[in-house]
Amino acid sequence: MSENNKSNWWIWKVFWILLGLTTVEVALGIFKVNGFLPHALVHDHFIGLKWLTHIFIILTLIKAAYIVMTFMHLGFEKKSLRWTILLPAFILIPYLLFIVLSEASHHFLMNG
Amino acid sequence: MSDHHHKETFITKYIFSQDHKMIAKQFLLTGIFMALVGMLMSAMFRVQLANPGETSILYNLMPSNWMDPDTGALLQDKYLALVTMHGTILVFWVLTAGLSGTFANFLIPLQIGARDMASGFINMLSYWFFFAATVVLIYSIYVPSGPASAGWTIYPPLSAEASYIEGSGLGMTLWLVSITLFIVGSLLGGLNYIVTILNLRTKGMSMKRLPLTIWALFVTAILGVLSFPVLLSCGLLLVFDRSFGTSFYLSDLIIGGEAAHHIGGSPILFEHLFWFLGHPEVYIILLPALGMTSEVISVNTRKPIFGYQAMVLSLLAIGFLSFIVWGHHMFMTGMNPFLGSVFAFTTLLIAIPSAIKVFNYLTTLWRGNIRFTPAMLFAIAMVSTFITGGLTGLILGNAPLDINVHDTYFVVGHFHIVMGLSAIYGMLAGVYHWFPKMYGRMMNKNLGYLHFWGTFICAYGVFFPMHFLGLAGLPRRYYANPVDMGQITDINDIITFFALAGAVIQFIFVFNFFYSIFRGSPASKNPWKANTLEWTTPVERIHGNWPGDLPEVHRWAYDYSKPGAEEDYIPQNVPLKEGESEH
Amino acid sequence: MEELENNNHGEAWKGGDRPFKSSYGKLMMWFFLITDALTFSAFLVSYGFFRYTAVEPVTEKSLWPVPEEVFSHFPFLTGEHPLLFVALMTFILIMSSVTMVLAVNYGHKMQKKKVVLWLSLTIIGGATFLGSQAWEWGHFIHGDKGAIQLNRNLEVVHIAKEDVIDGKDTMVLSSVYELMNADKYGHHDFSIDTVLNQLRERPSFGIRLANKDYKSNLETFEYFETSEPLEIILGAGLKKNEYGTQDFGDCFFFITGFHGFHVFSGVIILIVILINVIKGTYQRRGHYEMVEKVGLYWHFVDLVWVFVFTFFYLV
Amino acid sequence: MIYLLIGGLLFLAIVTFVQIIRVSELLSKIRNKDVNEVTENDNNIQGKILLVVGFGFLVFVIWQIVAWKHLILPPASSLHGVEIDSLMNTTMMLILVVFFITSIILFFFGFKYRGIKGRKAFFYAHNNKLEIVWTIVPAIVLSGLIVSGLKVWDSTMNVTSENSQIIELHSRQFQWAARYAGEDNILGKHDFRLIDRATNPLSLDKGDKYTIDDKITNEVHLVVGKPVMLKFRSDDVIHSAYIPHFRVQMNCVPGVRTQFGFTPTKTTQEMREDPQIIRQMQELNDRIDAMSLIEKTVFLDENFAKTVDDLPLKFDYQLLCNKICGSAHYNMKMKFVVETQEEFDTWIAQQKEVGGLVLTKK
Repeated sequence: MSENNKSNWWIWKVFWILLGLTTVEVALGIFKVNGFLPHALVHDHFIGLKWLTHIFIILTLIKAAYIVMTFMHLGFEKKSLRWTILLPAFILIPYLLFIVLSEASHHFLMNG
Repeated sequence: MSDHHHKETFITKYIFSQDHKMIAKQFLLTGIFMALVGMLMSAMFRVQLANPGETSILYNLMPSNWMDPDTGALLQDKYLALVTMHGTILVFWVLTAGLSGTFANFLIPLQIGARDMASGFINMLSYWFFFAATVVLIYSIYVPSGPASAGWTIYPPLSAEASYIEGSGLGMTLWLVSITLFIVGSLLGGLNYIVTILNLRTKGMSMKRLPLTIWALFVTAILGVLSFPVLLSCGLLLVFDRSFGTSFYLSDLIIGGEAAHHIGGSPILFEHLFWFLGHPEVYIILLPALGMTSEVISVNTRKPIFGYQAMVLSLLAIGFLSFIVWGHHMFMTGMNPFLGSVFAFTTLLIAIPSAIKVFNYLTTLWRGNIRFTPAMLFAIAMVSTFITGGLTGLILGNAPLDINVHDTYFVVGHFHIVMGLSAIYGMLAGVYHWFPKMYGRMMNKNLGYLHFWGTFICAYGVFFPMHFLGLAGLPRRYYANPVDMGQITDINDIITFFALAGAVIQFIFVFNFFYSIFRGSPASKNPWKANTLEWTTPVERIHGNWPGDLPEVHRWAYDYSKPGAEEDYIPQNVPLKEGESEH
Repeated sequence: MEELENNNHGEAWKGGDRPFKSSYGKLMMWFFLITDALTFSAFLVSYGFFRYTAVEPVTEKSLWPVPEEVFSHFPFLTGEHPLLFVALMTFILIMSSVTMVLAVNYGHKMQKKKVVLWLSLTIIGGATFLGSQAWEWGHFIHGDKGAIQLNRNLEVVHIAKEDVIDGKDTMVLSSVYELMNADKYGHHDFSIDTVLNQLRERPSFGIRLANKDYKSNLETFEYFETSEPLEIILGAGLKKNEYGTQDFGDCFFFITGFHGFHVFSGVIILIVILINVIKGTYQRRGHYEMVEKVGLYWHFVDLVWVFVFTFFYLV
Repeated sequence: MIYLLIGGLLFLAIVTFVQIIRVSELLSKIRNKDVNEVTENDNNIQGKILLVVGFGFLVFVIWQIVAWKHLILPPASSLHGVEIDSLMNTTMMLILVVFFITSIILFFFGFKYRGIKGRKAFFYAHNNKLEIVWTIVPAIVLSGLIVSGLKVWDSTMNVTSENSQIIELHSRQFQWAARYAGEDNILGKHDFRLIDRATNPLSLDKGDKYTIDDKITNEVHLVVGKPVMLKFRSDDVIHSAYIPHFRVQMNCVPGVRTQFGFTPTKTTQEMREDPQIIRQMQELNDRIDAMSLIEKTVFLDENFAKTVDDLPLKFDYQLLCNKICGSAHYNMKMKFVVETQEEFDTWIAQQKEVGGLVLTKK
């Protein structure tokens, strides 16, 4: 049993990391509502998004990376497999997002 | 383990078969059937365009409520239904499923040296999803309000609201159901193709020795797997808009004189999601044809394909670029002009790998010893249409030039030549070339020649003049020509004449095909003297492909007329001689 | 067929190289997950599109509802607890992902009993998540603030009231129920006229526009001059919702619904696998790869939730 | 009955066909040869046919260009259209040159290297220099096209509405309407919820002060040489405003505003004197002349809302719908007239202002 626990320690480590990140996110969200956060973080924009949004996105990507790399074992697979899986997602999804959001901003301009 | 002759019943052998060869034939037969349906539809609307408002014996093939009860002429919205169904059937059913479904299934295990697909069961499921989709689509033609009529691109709001056009009622719902089944089927198929090519290659069959057909089918499968899911999302959102009153794509609509509740959606979003699939789809259609053409040209010129590596790289480049150019279908939708520039730039880049492919084909022909089988003729015709149609793409892909030819007959001419004809020629070349392997018999050669020359002449007669219609400013999907363009009537008559002649000539092929299945002269094991592995299998087609051990691969697939060899071909499973270099 | 498939793994495998050193089943699952990722990303991208276009033209203020106000309830607790419940749901899903990893891990070690234990816990986690989602949907559909729909561009405005915070007179968000002195858990059907009359009689109440600007009672009726009130919306449906723009409700139902559908099918598949594990199918087969494959799917569902959580609830 | 006859004939034809093929296959079996094997003779014949048909196709292409050149659109009648035309002509020349060279090579190689028994093909697998050349040359040519294309695109699409006359084109199944912005040159607001087909078909905002002087018309008159900004709107499905002679096209999307700005350069009268237009109209009028009087009357009435007195027909700019929009898609069009400032002033003065027409404040 103790041996098993030892070999599972990384799972629990990742669990605590994910939990910690989520807690930070939720805390930031609650602080935002209650107005505890610095004004600049909530109201100032950077490349079309608020600074706080950027923080949320970065935290989310870290969480996603932990899930994919450790829970889904992708970090332990061959390098070629890892990139085969990740590259399409890394290229296509941001590209689609970029196109559609540029289009959205144009809509907004035209309708204004 | 060499014995793969299970007791097979009729049902497990011919209907719910898990043998990739049988599934391929099922795809092929369904594809040919749908091709005939699509072709008859085009014959009908060509007749309408030549004699607008008059009746024709052809219309009797359709339900009687498609015709005006007094004059017997085709009704206007049913003309649009014909156009829509023709597009849907040809793009998805014939050129996606019929072409890559057939040849991916048939060739992948045979050419890489595998006993079957990675999962025969999933492969079987993929066909039966496709079959169900076919049934639903055909059924939708016969519902009283008619099938989907909003064009094969089903842009909302026209496709969302039955009061805008009759076909957007039940017919459109069935279309969406059908396409969903179709997507599930092709995803299952695509996943299978990819893992089979990755994991099941026989010993020695490295990626660098893969025949170009397999490379093309591999890239095709990847394109399908990455782009079809977005069409699924796109379609699901449309289903919700149509049936549950959401506003993903709809806004500011007036229905029956009253303001509707929709607000906030945008048809432009639909167009982006749709063309995210739609453009890769063009290459899903074209790439297998390019791959098979490479194979057929190499075999019949008795020469290695010129620039194997460049051919593979250009396939990959086309595959990648196809994902980032979709906006060129949308230059005139009022999209952000900045994005127009982005898409014009990426679109024209595609011309580079395409040019490489054309020049490599031409160099392959140079100093060859060409054997004109019907397959070879179709392959040459494919190169010809790829040139003719591809070049006009330089006009359509360049945003400012698109302003005046967008949605005109110029586009119709362009895409019918570059993706319609090229892909059909590739498919026919494939059928003529691999028929002996599929059925153990030869197709009749002289009928093949007859079919080829008829098709080649008529097809150019149909689609080349369309460019002039477009340059004269005639929009596509018009029920009749605008009368103040009376001068173009002659061109339209010529097109219709060639279209009908071409349609009749296709029956030579159908006849030849079915006749040869049962009565054709028996084929030898390797009738074309080709190198690839499928020609090392016995003429009797067994489940498991090779009796005994799988062949081992020692060389690439293109050792034709290699200096120092006795024969002008060396199959892939022949070991290298001492001191022989690999290429 | 079984025989052929086994041949591809076993004896007849002639050493063609497997570039990814991974079985075909696992690869297939991975590629399937890519397709599913693209399906979801198409939804989330559309969601981004709606959110980006829901902006007031001149002032550039967002017309999108504030998620912290919408998702602010916790079962059996009164008052506002923004994000707490969805945080709990996230916790449940992450927890079930952990139990899944453990099940896979013990599968590698061929410890059947442990696999059964952790798989069962995963199923319980998944089912709990589904239950929570059902509660949340119920709450979302019922709503708790109510709103007035206006004619112009179908703008949705909320009731606000005057309040004193830190000694300053400001306006805060209120609800139709508070204005009407009604119980927010009951079923109501306010007509637009009664609400407007009540609003006239209680001058401390005003409205908050979709762009989050407050209007005092006087300003409110000025605003209604140009933009006529149409009806009272209580709760949410696909055609309209009390939170704001129509697409907010549509996206919520569609995206969380589609995710919930994935969780649901995941739970079903897990149950099937659990039965097989108990029957000893995989023990006999000599490997628990099936558990691993389903595990991949389950983690993917968790992964999607991480993004839905961020973009729908936090941002 | 007729179907039975056709069916019977078809059946007979197939049976005959099958028998002929059977006989030819049996004959070759007797001669101990496979009829379906491709012989040297076949190669020879097919290679020659390829050359003839291939070059025949090229001749057909040239014939089409010569015979149908006058049918295509005359040179553009707008400022930006001239730029588009010149880029179009350059691209077209380039395309035709490449098309002829590669097609000739293709058909000629097919013919030249038709198979001969015993000849061995030239083993030629790759040549990196050659491949690099035909990667780089197209890349250079294309970058030229892209750069000039983007330049024209930018100048065409990024037109601001300053100094332009603003006209709204309103589309619904299956008709167009135009709204002139009036003297203030600002369009009044609209909201689709204000629709009332009888009194307010364009769902205009009655309260907006800019609305009152707007003018709704069913044809569009433009002043030659004066920039115009078209703003598009749709009530139901996506339509597309296509005015080929101006090289103008833009979709009308419900819920989204789109626009296209341009400057017309030739009046309708000038176009009617253009030799190419005269020839096109001549052909059209010849066609009408060939009809009987009754046919003529019906034809003119249905298609142009005109009578025999209006013959011969004269050229007019047309706005066509270019996005599939329903059953009468092909009939959805509107007349454009380009004229001098004086002519325009007289015309616009005759049009009624919206304020006096339908809009009475509620």
